Amino acid sequence: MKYSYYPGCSLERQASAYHQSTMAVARPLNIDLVELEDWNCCGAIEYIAVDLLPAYALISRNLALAANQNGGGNHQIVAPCSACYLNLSKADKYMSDSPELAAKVNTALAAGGLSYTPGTIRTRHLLDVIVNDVGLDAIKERVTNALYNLRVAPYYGCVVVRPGFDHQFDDTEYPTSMDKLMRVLGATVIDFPLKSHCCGGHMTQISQDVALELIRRLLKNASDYDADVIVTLCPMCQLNLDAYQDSVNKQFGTDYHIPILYFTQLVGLAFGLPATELGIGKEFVDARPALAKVGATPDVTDIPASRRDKKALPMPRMTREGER
Amino acid sequence: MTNKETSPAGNGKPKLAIYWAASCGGCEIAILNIGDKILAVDEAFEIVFWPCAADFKYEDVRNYPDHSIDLCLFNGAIRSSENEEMAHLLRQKSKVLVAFGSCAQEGCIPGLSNLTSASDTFRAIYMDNPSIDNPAATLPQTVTTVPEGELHIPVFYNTVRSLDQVVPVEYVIPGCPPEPPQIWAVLEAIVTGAPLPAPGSTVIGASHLAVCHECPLEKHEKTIERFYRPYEITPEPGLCLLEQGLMCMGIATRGGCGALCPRVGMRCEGCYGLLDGVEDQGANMISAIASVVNVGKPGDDEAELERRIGVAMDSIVDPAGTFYRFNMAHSLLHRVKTGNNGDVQNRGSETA
Amino acid sequence: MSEERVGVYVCHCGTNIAKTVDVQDVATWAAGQPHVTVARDYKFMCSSLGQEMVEQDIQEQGLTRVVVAACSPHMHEKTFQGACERAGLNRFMFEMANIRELNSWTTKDRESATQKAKSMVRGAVERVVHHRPLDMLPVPINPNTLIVGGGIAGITAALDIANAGYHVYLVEREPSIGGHMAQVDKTFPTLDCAACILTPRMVDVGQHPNITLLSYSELEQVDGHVGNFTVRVRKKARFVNEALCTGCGDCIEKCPGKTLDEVFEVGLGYRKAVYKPFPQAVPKYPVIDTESCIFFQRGKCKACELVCPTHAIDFTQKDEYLQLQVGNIILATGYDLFDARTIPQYGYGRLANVFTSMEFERMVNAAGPTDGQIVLRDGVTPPKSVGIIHCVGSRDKHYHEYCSRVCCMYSLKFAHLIHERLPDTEVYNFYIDIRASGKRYEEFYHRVLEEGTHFIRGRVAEVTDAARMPGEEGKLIIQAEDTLIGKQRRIPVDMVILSTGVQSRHDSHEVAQLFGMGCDFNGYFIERHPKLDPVLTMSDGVFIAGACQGPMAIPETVAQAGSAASQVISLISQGTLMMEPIRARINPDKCSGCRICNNLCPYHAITFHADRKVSEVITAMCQGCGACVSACPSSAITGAHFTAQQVMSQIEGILWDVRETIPLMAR
Amino acid sequence: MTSEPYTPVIVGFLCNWCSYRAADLAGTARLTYAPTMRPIRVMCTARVEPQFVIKALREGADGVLIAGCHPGECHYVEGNIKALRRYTLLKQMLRQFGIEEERVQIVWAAASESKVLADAVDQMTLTLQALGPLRWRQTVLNGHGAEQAVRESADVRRAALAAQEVEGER
Repeated sequence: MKYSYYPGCSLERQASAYHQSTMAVARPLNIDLVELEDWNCCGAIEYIAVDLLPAYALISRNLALAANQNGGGNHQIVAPCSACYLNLSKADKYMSDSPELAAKVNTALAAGGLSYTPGTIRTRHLLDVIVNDVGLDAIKERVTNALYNLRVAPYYGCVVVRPGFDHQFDDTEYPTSMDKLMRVLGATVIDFPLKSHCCGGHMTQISQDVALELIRRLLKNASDYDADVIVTLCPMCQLNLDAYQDSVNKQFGTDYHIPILYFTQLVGLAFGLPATELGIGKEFVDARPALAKVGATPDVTDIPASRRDKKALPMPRMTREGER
Repeated sequence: MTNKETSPAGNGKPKLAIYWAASCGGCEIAILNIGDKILAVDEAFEIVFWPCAADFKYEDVRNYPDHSIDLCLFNGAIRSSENEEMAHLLRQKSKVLVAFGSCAQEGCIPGLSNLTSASDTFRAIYMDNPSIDNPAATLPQTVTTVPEGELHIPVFYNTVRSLDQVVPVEYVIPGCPPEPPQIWAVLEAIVTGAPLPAPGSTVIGASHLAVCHECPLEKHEKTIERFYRPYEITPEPGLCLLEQGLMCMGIATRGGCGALCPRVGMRCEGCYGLLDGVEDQGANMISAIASVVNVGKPGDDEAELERRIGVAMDSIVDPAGTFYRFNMAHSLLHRVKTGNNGDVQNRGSETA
Repeated sequence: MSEERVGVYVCHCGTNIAKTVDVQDVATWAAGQPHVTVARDYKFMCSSLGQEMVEQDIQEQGLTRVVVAACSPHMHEKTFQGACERAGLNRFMFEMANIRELNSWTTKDRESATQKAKSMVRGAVERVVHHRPLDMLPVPINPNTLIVGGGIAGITAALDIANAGYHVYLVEREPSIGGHMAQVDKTFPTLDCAACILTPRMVDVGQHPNITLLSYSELEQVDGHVGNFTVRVRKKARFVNEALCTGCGDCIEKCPGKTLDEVFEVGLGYRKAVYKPFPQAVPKYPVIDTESCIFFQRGKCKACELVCPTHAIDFTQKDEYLQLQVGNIILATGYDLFDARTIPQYGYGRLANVFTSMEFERMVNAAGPTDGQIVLRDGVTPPKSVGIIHCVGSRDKHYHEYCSRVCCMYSLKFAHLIHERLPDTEVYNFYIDIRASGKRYEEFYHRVLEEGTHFIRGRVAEVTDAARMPGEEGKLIIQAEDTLIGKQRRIPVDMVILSTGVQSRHDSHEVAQLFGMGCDFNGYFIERHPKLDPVLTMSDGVFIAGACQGPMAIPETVAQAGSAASQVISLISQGTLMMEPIRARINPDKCSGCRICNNLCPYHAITFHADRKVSEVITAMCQGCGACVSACPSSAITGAHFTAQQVMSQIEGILWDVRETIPLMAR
Repeated sequence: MTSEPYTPVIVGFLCNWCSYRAADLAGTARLTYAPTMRPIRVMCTARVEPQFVIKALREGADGVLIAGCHPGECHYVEGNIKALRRYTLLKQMLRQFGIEEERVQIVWAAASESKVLADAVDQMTLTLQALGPLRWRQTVLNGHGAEQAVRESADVRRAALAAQEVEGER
């Protein structure tokens, strides 16, 4: 499977661990990620707030490049960063809906000798590609080092499942793709209630108190559920939860030490890849104590009895996976 | 069959004329294909005009008294001023004028040129043709001045018409070409004086039911997902070709041929033309075919529905050329709309 | 020129038409058109004077066809058909040109409107000369009726028809009749005990000599047409011989197989492998569920057979197929409840103390799994606070855009019942609007308000157990925007009740297909007219009652069932039915047997005669849509009153001014 | 074709159950729309034979509008879907006859959607005004007589020679 790969600015810098681990797992997963030549910043969140047209032109340049460079590929571009994924999808969608916008953007692109027909390139998030294109069965076959007993809080953040338009790959309010992926790796997945809540985003720069409160809620909830690790798929989420954990502890007098890892890092570990190849060790909150559990045999003592109490009312049966 | 005294040769036999206008000559061969019986025809009729087989001139016909020809079998469409002139002349001279074969009946293959214009046709024949070297761009001219005076050749019309669009005809014998046994049946009826149906573009020598009625292939309820061109599949023997996705025109085509084509696994192309009570063979085909293309359900999203139906219908290549292969000149629309310069407008990809 | 004598009548409709259309000009012009013998304009054609004018002209001028240019045929076609008939002219020798709704009311351009009126009149004239006299079709009515669905709608309709003296077959999918109403505890706003008012009627059905009750049975096939349907019913094997069973219940008591009851108790309680859904079930015979029966699963047990005093247990019983002949059918198939798992952020199935409204309904029911105790999932703790979330799955473009109409009222009922049983418990209702529009509904709302229920107006974002503040620990937190104060609120509660909406039956499309009817986008059966014919469908002889037509509460359901019953009784008492003759007919002399038309009929009215190699339309089943008529490649099918000749002539007529009438001399 | 303004003529086939009622409602609600549509009532769009559409175009209509119930809401279950299938194939064929796509349209208008129907008529009227008249008999069947064919063949020759000259100059 060959895709255009759009790493985005974060993966060049603070999220290099994400890039490193993505590349490391791509090989065993048989995903051929061809980095887009001469890509530029997606404009992140700010630029769209300043002026829409330049923002869309900036984003669409990448789509135009992808359309040119995707020979032999499947006309899909993969972004591991949630913001990049949202921006690329959004620009394409809005241009499809508004020929007027598409014409204006194309006027701008023409200055660089480029053009883009909306709908040509489909933007995919890395998680979507791994879970739905590679498939859980294929992943399961590759697991050599199951993550038994590791309690994982799957954290999606607010952006990745909320473009809310075409090709949406998971439920907007209660996504489960990463839950399923982690379960396949052998991890114990907690039903993380705040899985699609906000990490504070750039509020750390604008109004730190607001951001720290949002981060605190996430850490507290994960801690309430005894999570060993929060696993994420977004550089911004990782940064906020990881780098500001110390500030949260100071501000609220708490003592959280929950490592924040990228899902690709855990996939890599389960595949038996060495931690260094996966960029583990670059995080602020040390992941080593939590990861010490990896490689253990499954703990069977904790399986609940079929009925705890004779008087208790039965829980509703959930639809099996695959249904609805 | 009276007026013997005014007939050209006056030997007492009814007079027979056979003429070809815009046609391929297949109809003449079909007449000869009645075999030994051709001698009976010669026995029964006096042939007074048959350019293909006997040496008569137009001038001879002009000199015959009006209504002196008892039976005229006219094959070929009206493509040029010469065809039209002969149609009027033979009408004037004949008691019974028969549109013989598909070209005279409904335009047939020459009629397909109604999907283009005379100028495009000229361009294709005399200029844009790999086997043509015509640096002076010489085209047929209706009038050419030479020292001896003016030379005239017939005008090539923009639109092909059927015979009955030019002059009234008594009877029509359909087919491309008509099947020899039926030609004989008609001639025999005329020779023996058997009663013929009331004249007025009346079809004789064919069935009043569609080809399906004569077709031995097994038929079921029809649900078709897509269509195939004949080279794409080998049809299952014994089963209705249409059900297998071959665009068999038998459902909307007059029978009488004995379903010769479907019997051997070849789809009916529609040469016997439309049935009584049908105004437009192609329109009926569209309606019937589209009805059984089993794509799209009431629950589908509207845009998706349109898309899926569009895809299914796209597997029908060249609908106009398929559904009007023989009937174009007799169809309701009759011809393509062309721009002021004679160019065909808005054709879409399939004819480009 | 034809010998037809057409009378054209142009109506002024007061000034409704005359203001925009020069009616006198139209009439004068019409008089000079082909076929037209007389043309007049008149103030009100539909008045008795106008009608008499038509009748008089038919008789005195020998008119053979009539065209009235006036309003919509949906308004007055029948009126003028009547006038023609009174004057001795077949009612189908008439055509209407709708120059009011489709012309004068849609433009102010007098010149164009007049031209358009002329076109429409000319089209009608050209058409009407090709009309043929048609006779209404008499169809005899079989007096037996089939009712599908044994909820309150089916029960009501069955009793009404049976009491009128006609026989009813009542088919119910579940082992007992009663439907959703049997599951409910109290009914709003009167707080009548549902079982108290329903069970006597169920008993009546079970005992009525005119009702054949076929419970635990499903419809397999429907053939035929109004007056004469043949229905195939599969009576599923009960493994209990109804002739021998006394309904004593010994078998149920002794059965060791216990399983979750996901139907009647909606998963909140258990039942045995041999069971009755509830004690008052009608019929009283139990059913063995093979999936949970130890004998069927493991090959030994037969405890029930051992204890049965009348030897009614029969493990060898097979499904039975019955063929019923009926004249009319009432569909009362009811509704499904919205599946609360569809909205994961509300936590149903994930968070123990989130309940659906039907679970709560069973819980408060004294005959339910908790004997009427309101408790948390642990089965013992009464909640100190309860949040009731309205519009779950309703009024939401992600799920159902429509209002389910019953949730507001049952949610108010829940609030009341909680106050009644647990006076110290706080109740919060999260609503969008309170829709209390029925009789005494608003008063009930006020009563609940006064009882101290908190009402928070706003859609709930999520239900979570993620505590943010100390007071939230161990609770379910309902996060919602309170739109009245414009603030986000987090309300910690012990128990959440999701007021799930109503949706169409999961198999409603297949059922509709079976009867040749349509379903709307939401899967509800389409009524013939939403206002004037709410219980009729496009299939003659098939009626609908209750929530299969759309969400509705018990009183409306009962009213609809009564209405459907009276429609059926009225048809039966007529004995025969006169049907519009707009039907298709295949001319066997032109049919080539190509079979193109065979599966086009949505009513399966076309049969193929393999011996003669021709297809035939069963006239009584045909509804006259014309799909087959259009499709016939041989033009062997005629659609009465909509023949190709009639429509083609009308096309020529309405295009009279843009047609070139010179003979075609194409070159 | 012609630049002078003209009033298009549209033949409208309206199904009895949805679109005819929508048209009735448009009148009752006094919605104003172009008086260009001449209506023909059919029981269902499935009764609209392709030959009706072709007939209307041949007899002088500039456009044909087929209006029916929304897919899934047909009173005869799926008559409108049959109509859509026929319409789709018909349009493919009409394109080959040089008839612009916009001249034959299908619209779904439920009994309550009077505005949808009125808008469709207005929109189609504007489109047809831009396209110019069709008037098949005058412009197509009688428009290219023998003399014109002769003139056109001369045009072809002139154009070919001119092209050769251009070629020669290079």
